[in-house]
Amino acid sequence: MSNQLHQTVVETDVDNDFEKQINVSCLEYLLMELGPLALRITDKLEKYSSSSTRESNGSGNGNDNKQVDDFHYGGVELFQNESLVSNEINNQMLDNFGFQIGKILIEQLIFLKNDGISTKMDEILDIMKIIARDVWKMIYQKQIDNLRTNHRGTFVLIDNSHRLISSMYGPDKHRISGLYLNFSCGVIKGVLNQSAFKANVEADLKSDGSVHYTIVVI
Amino acid sequence: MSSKSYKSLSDDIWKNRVDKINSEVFTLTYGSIVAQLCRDFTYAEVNTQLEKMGYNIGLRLVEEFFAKTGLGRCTSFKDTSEVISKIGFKMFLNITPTVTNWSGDGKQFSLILDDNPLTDFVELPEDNNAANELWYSNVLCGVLRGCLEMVQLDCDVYFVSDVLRGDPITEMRLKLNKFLKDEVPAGEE
Amino acid sequence: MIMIYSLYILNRAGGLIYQKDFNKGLKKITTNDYLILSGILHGVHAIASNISPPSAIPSTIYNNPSFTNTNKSGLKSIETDFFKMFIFQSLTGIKFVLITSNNPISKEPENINTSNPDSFSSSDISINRNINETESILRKIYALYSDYVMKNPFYSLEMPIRCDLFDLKLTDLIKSFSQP
Amino acid sequence: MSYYLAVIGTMDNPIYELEFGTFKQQNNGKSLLNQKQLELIPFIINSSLDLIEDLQWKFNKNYFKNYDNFNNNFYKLSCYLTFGNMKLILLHQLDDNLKNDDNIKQFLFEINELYVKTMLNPFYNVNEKIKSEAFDLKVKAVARKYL
Repeated sequence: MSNQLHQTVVETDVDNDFEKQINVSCLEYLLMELGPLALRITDKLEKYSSSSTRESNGSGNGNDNKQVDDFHYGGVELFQNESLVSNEINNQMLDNFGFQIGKILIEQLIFLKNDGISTKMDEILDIMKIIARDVWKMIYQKQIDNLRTNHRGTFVLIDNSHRLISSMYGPDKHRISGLYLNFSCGVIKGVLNQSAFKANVEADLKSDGSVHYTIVVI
Repeated sequence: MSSKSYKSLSDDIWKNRVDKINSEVFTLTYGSIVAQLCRDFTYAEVNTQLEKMGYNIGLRLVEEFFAKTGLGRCTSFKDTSEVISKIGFKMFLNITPTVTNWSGDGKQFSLILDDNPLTDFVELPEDNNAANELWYSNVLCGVLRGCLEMVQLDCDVYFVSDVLRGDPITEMRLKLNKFLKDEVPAGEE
Repeated sequence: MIMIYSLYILNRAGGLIYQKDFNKGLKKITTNDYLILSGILHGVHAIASNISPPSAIPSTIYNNPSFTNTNKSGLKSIETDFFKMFIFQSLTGIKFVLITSNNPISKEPENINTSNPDSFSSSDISINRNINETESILRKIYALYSDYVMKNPFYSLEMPIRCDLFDLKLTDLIKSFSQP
Repeated sequence: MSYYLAVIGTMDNPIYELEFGTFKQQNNGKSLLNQKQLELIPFIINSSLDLIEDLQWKFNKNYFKNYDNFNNNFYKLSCYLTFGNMKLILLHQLDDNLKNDDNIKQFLFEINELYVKTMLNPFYNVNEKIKSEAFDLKVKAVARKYL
């Protein structure tokens, strides 16, 4: 679709509508802990279910006794656990965290932006602009760098530097960063869902470190 | 340092050295974490998970705290209490809890949180267990425990009451178990 | 104008978790030698603090916000005819070792303070304006460490640091100090 | 003067309902709706939802004043659509003495604000019934201001 791509320049527009302020670090630490947290939850849930199935078939895997939360402090040995990281439950969970947040954020943003005069927003491009500009700014303190569309229901949001992921290094980068990208995809889905659009959202980490979110409206 | 100069130091840090954001996304993110945990686990387990998450944050956040404040080791646990409330809470959450209820031996005190950005808009689920068992803001306990451990203070940190549960005040208790003198990095004194 | 050659970061046990050369000048040694050097520095630092006479350690320096180096009685610097080595230690026990040329410092302290967004300006607090340039660089490196290593979700505490963003910011920082 | 507020979810499910009276002219906010009316109103509101749906597509607006009536035009229905397509419906009387239109719009707008704040509660799920007493009090406080 490259020839038909139309580029939309994302304008700068910073609204400071909310009142209470905190240190941005608080949010950064929280977002960062989402990964390990999801892994710990998944591990716990798996243990619950595996302990019940084990009783039924009478055989146990020795590794199951190893408590995932007894890790060395810092908590990221969890990321080395491949089967845990690729477990669908985490990804679902992070997607869901994002979804919940996206749903509420958009409602808030619209509310604060329009003084309640008109909340109708039928153009999906408007929603995309809000995601690229306002939603991203609220969560990641930066805007999406580039928004493209073929005007037929496909949008590509390009983030040149995802704070959590761009600091990563090494061969595991792709595997692990998926956790955090699921969160971002969830946010986009949440916003769209609340705006009455259903869409498939996929994130792709490019070799130059940029993240491409491809959104296909159903 | 006197409590007054802690205040002016923290005001200065908050004004000049902290990137500020509106608290909503933070509050929302934390809320969806707690809500998710409550769906999957008992409230006791939720408390544990929140504390654990906070602990991991604390281990890291402590470096930012020292890098940005330039503070050295506290001279006493009393001093520590002032630093936590007037500088720590202030520079991260922009609140200054009151330090009070010192125990006779000077090893325990309480922090009273008049304002708590984590709980804005939150109402606990109607079932009675939540109001009796869930410590919604338990992440804060973990953060403090993690930070203090990194400066060789072995502490217990826990909530005593929470306005979310219908209590009149929100009170955190800090109890110093041991100052791990042997683990203090060499060269400090 | 001093030249910054190299930075080592040592974890609390004295293990080398980061080593980077910024400017040519120092000879390379083997990885193993870097590890040995770190271990020795860590050891000498500790021993130095053990043999310090207790009465000589200044206590007023505590809580001086312009002075985050909690390395008081340990090995602080090594000087040869060809380089200077400074050891900075955070309260959490992380050591930052900076190796520079040993030319005299030419920058005015005032300049450092105004160009430094991280400097303290509160009037209530007496500020030690006499921070030397190295101390100021090390303080900023510590800030970068807290921002870009500690906030990397994939970094395990005490383990070797491999963070693109940290490398990048560090290089920028060193460059800004190297420019005349 | 009596009012009846209903918040209708995205699946036409009522998630909140409250009857109250005016607070103007030393009134105490008690509604004068009788039992029979109270039983009828939910049905009236429900059957008006199709109307809103039609209007919504026709006019691309989010506020519809007096879009339907009840008791031979004695009661009117006005509706405010939130961004997430929740319907905030107010049953009210016409009153020439009041700047009724503006006030009703303002009232519904502030109810929307309350609703957005409710959404911020992590334990609240969209389309779930709002049961909190605090919400009742807040609605009444808004009513006191405008109705």
